[in-house]
Amino acid sequence: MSAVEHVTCLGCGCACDDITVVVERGRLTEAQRACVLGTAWFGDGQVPQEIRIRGRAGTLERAIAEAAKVLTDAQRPLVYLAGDISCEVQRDAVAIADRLQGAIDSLAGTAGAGVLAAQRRGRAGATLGELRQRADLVVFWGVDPGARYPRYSARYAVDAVGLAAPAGRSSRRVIAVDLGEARGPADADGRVAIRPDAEVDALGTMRATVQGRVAGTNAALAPAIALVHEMTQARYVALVADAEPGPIPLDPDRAEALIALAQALNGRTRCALSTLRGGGNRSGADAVLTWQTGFPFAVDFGRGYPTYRPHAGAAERLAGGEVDAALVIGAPATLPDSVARGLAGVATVAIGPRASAAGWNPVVAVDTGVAGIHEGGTAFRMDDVPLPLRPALEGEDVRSATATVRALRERLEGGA
Amino acid sequence: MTTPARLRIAGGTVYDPAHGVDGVVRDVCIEGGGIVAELPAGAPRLDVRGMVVMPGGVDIHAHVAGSSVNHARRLLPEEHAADPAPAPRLVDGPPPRSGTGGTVPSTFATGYRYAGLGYTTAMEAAVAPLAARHAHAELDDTPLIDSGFFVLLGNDDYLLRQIAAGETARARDYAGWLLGVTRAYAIKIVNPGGVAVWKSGGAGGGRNVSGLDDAVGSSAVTPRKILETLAGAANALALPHPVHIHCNNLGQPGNAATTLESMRALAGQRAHFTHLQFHSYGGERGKGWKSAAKDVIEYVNGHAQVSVDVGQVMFGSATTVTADGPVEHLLYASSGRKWVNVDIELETGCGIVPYSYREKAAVSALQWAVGLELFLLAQDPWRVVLSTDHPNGATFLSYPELIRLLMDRAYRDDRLKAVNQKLLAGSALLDGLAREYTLGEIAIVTRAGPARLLGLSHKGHLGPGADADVTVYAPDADRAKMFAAPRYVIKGGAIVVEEGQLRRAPAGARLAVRPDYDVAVKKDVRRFFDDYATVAFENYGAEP
Amino acid sequence: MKINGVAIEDTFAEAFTMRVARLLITGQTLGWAKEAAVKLTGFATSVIGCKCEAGIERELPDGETPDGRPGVSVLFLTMDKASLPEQLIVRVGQTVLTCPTTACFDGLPDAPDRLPVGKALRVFGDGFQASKVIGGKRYWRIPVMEGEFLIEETFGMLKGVGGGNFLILARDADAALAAAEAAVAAMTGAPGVILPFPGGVVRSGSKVGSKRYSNMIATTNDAFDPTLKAVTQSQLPEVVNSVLEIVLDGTDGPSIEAAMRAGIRAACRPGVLTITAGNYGGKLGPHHFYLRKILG
Amino acid sequence: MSDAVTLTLATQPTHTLVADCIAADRFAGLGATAIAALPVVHGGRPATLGEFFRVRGERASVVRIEGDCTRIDGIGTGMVEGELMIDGSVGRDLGLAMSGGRIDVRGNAGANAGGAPAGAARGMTGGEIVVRGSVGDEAGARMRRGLLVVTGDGGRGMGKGMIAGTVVLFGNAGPGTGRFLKRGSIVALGEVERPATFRYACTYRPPHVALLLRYLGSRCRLDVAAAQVTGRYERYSGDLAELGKGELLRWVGA
Repeated sequence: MSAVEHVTCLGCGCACDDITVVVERGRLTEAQRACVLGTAWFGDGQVPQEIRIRGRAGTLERAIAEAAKVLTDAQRPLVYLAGDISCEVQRDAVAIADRLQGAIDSLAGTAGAGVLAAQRRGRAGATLGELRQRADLVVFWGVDPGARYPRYSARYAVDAVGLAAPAGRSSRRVIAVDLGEARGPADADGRVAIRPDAEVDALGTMRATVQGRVAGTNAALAPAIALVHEMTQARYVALVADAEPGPIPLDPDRAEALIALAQALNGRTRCALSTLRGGGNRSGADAVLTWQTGFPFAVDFGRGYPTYRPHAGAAERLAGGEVDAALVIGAPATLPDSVARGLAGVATVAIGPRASAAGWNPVVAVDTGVAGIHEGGTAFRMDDVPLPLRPALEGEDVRSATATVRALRERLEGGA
Repeated sequence: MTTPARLRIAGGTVYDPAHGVDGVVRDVCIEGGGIVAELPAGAPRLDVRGMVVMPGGVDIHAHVAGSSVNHARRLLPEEHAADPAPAPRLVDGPPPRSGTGGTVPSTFATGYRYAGLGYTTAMEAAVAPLAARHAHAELDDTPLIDSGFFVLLGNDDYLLRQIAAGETARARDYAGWLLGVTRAYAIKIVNPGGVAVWKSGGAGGGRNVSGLDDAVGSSAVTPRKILETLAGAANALALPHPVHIHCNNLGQPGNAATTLESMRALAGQRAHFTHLQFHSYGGERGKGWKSAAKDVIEYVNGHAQVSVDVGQVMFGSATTVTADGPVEHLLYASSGRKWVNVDIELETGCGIVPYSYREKAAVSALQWAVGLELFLLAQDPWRVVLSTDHPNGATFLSYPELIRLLMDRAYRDDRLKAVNQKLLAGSALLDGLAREYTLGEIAIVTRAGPARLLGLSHKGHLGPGADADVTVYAPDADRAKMFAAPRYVIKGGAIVVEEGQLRRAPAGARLAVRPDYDVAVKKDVRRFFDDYATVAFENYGAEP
Repeated sequence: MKINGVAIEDTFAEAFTMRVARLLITGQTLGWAKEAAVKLTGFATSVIGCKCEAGIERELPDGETPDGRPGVSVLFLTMDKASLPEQLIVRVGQTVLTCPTTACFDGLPDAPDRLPVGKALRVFGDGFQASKVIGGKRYWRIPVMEGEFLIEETFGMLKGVGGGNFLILARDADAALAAAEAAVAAMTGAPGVILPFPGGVVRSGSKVGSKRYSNMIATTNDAFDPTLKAVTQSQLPEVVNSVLEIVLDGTDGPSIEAAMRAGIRAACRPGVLTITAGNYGGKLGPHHFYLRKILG
Repeated sequence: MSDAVTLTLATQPTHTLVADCIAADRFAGLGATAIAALPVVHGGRPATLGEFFRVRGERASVVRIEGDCTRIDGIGTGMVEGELMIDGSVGRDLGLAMSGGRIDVRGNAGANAGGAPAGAARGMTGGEIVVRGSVGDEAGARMRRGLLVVTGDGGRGMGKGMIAGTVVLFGNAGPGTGRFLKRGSIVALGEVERPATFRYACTYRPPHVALLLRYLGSRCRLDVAAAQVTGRYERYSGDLAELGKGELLRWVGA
């Protein structure tokens, strides 16, 4: 039995790095301090080790050769960065898309509306630890982090002791904004109900109020106005919203309205908008694509250089028949439905954890380990803080995604 | 041609100020990536007769990699779309990569474009320790330049606590530990104390500091104490580059007084004051700006331990990106442009606002003039480095144009006529500064000087033992043209630019320090981490 | 030369180059448009005392105005370039901006010289004004208590002609007035021309300077004053007992000529003895309108 | 030199065709061969305009396009002057960031007509776009100056974040119309649902609307009712979360 401490969990965007992983006889038996999502994400560390070429078992060498052929034969290849891969793998993947003059998109595109809004307005934000240090008022805007980001409150925004919050939870006031079904945390100190269809109007009215203008005279907006008065009285407001899509489609203006409100509040007090992002190192994909291409998602190398087509991400391209081969790197299980559905109709190469179990039929599937469990590297927390990965099962005869993707890259670069 | 292991760069007119060589026709010999005194007669030759030979350029202060730079990139898709950078055609080595430009180019494009200007070393000037790992990853993807970064200190809560407690030695050891664990090159201070105040929240006056003796939380902590502590630490740790200071009150009218006070506070110690142009204004808050360049540069001229880089403003698009969060909030409020603010836990801040400097705008014209005044009134070029604080004052691509302004008085006077004169009263530039930089002086302010100030003994000169980083220019009366397109650039012995074309893009080396310090400090820092940090002590920094 | 027995003197009217602008003022009714125009062009008979000369050129049917409402066209003249915008800004601001329902458009869109009239008046909006570009022209919307005042940002300026004239020498005052009224009626609505004096007629014809008062720019034209026939060097025949003058300003010479032709013809009525014209020997003004040539 | 350049769609693209090379002023200096050689991107692959269009005429800044261009994006991108007449429907990004000239579409237009590239502060900064049909989402978004006229319905977020300029919509507006608008006018002749941050000011007869609609009737030969020209409009000021200097003018009858 052995234990690895300070392990980073990619089960959600919180990327908690205080997990102690216990390994017994090559199996992961415990992930201490991990939440439900984290426990599920670590599992027992057992991953399949298959290589399948057109449905049959094959060697890695043949798989790489076949993958290279599928991709170079394609007219319109797509590279897709799924979850559970390190930034190092993502960097090689972008190089492959550049080489193929193909399109590339990633899981980070699921929060594309927020990215686009931030590209119009910027953002008023903070790393999670700064919320912990400073926030005296935390407003959960239609989200209870307990469900999708279980340790967010405990580690970052609410419970933890901070420099300006010496008593942790009791140093802060927590407000839950309920937007219909999308409710804030149950144990909030105050609740504000806003009709979901009036959400963006409420955000606008709040911002107008911050700027000293009277906007919505609608009585339904009164609670929102009262809330913003409270926000302007705080020393440091954390405004927390979920950037990932939920069951109800979000108003496309919501992200922009949230950003603009957070920015405006900084004229009167301090405010940081914390947008919750999912796990699997999707923030890393956003960061890597940005530094290598200048664009965070939905990039197209078709012209011989990166162009940005945020309205034509992987799902739209697949649905529009604009992809004839795809390279999916990462765990197929993390794919959004819209992408997974589209992949069924094109020749794909899947490299990543449980690639052989992909719900569609890849031409080539190479199983690899999971970043952070079987191999190291870097991953980004939802707030763009980079963290090292500490694989508890490294070297346990699990194929490395890093080496596999590098081999494919070298093959493509050498062969063209 | 492929790059031979040995090469004689033959017959050029050499400018190697570190060795007192000022325009002498001689050969430069390269072997195995370094400069050597001589080569056998039969060694391969590169005939550069009639051309100007200098060491590779060294950028002492630019924002090219890391989390704030990447926030800026993400913010500017419109610039990237407008400035595509197709992959260059390379002859060997790593395969070429495409990218995008604009004021904040993608990483590969950054490396290619620096080399295309004859620069072979660049320092990223502000990295939050928390994001050091990110900065290294980006620098790994930035070919052709040897690079390192300055790590941000001076608003970090651990340090402020040590200052409050009078623990100067522990503060020094902490700095030593942090430099090592983040694999940084030097200590950077941005708006000492001001960012911490900005982050502490609340309304009213508590949004920044305005003077060297303002209290930062505790009255024992002031910008002055922060400067003294960190300047002392850098010197005590024997760092190759002294503390690198972005003063309080950046961009404010009347800030020259603060700048001079900061310099005096550190009198007798080595210290580097960066983007001095942004800190050399007279006038008064609310009553307008004027130039105070003369006063500031006069002090620099008289104090040999002070070094500066200018942070010249050039007309056109820029992106302001800095750890100085409160300044960016002001700029956002006044410009109405998009704005990024990121408070970085326990350490520092980050603010970004895209900006344009316009000839017809009075403040832009003043900033342009102040920068030129600093250059032209500086008496010791070894301590006044050429920079634009890329991409804050302008992008590094404007260096050739800046060089022309320094070397060509007629051109400069002509440009001066076209700018808004409203705030230029009292500017020495308006009185007609006759000085024209020589090629030798340009070689100092773009290479030899910054290399010396950085303590990079193997950079910025062409003597034996130096890295074989050499730039060859075809002379042109239009100095902007000459410096924009070197004929040859040799990086670590590899010919990376041939006949003006980028041909190779080897990876650059990382420049980092690992100072000695009393490791006992780690225990205390760990305790602080356990109490407050969201990243485990063990996961902090950038060590593999 | 005689028309209807009226002698046409062989002389010429001498006129000056002035700067001219044309304003189209519309309103909910023609009445309101005219009301604004009358106030705008009030006290604008002569540059000697009014700094400008102005008048209503003609009424515009609905189809001819930019906004499709009834309106009038106004010509506005000054001696120099600088005073035209000055006069327009102060007068439009006080008379058109203030008048219910009106809007104000430029009537010389092709003139390259542009006067920033709306641009200057916009600040009455105290920051609430807004501009709008329609069909390549910029308009300012100035909020007023009634609603909005719409005015074009700039107005064209051309070189025009000021001081075209003719004199009606009649047997008695009644005949002179009747002839003048007939002349004005014939000239009203002539394109490119206005008659700046009251009812289009001026009785106080003037000469340059004074014989007695050094500070006077112009004094009575004693050579044509019937009551002074005995004490000055009169130019009036014995039978003439009253003289009236018609003064014309316009956008160009041909417009003035056409209007003079119509006016003089109409003035040649019983009781009128001679039509003549005022000049300064041809040395002061570049425009010379020879009566016989016009009528010939 | 011809009076006009005519592009006839000969090969219907099988994927989205990004043809941001089509701008009237760009053709003024090009011969027919050069026009045909202009780069386009077909489903992510570089191609040329001539692979899809037959080109007649050359060196003219009056351009006619014949055929159904629903799958063609980016027509009129960055246009500075000239006239572009499209005899059918077009895809997204029509007149993207154009600064002058006229675009007249006898059909529908996709999303972001007259809009801005991602991240850019400004959409169209001048010129006129007339769509004689409906438009997709965010038409006229971040417009800085100019005129966008739509005779059919507007999509979601029409005129979103406008900085100035004018949008005239004859049909019905989608949700979020005018949100984040700083200055400028949205003239809605059909139904419109206004954001709560637009506040009612008054009902009046705006003189500039009369002028504008008359202009559209005469210059663009649009069917404008007299009751619309001289009619009454409700004025809503907004977006009050932004500068609040803009307006939404809703026609309420004669």
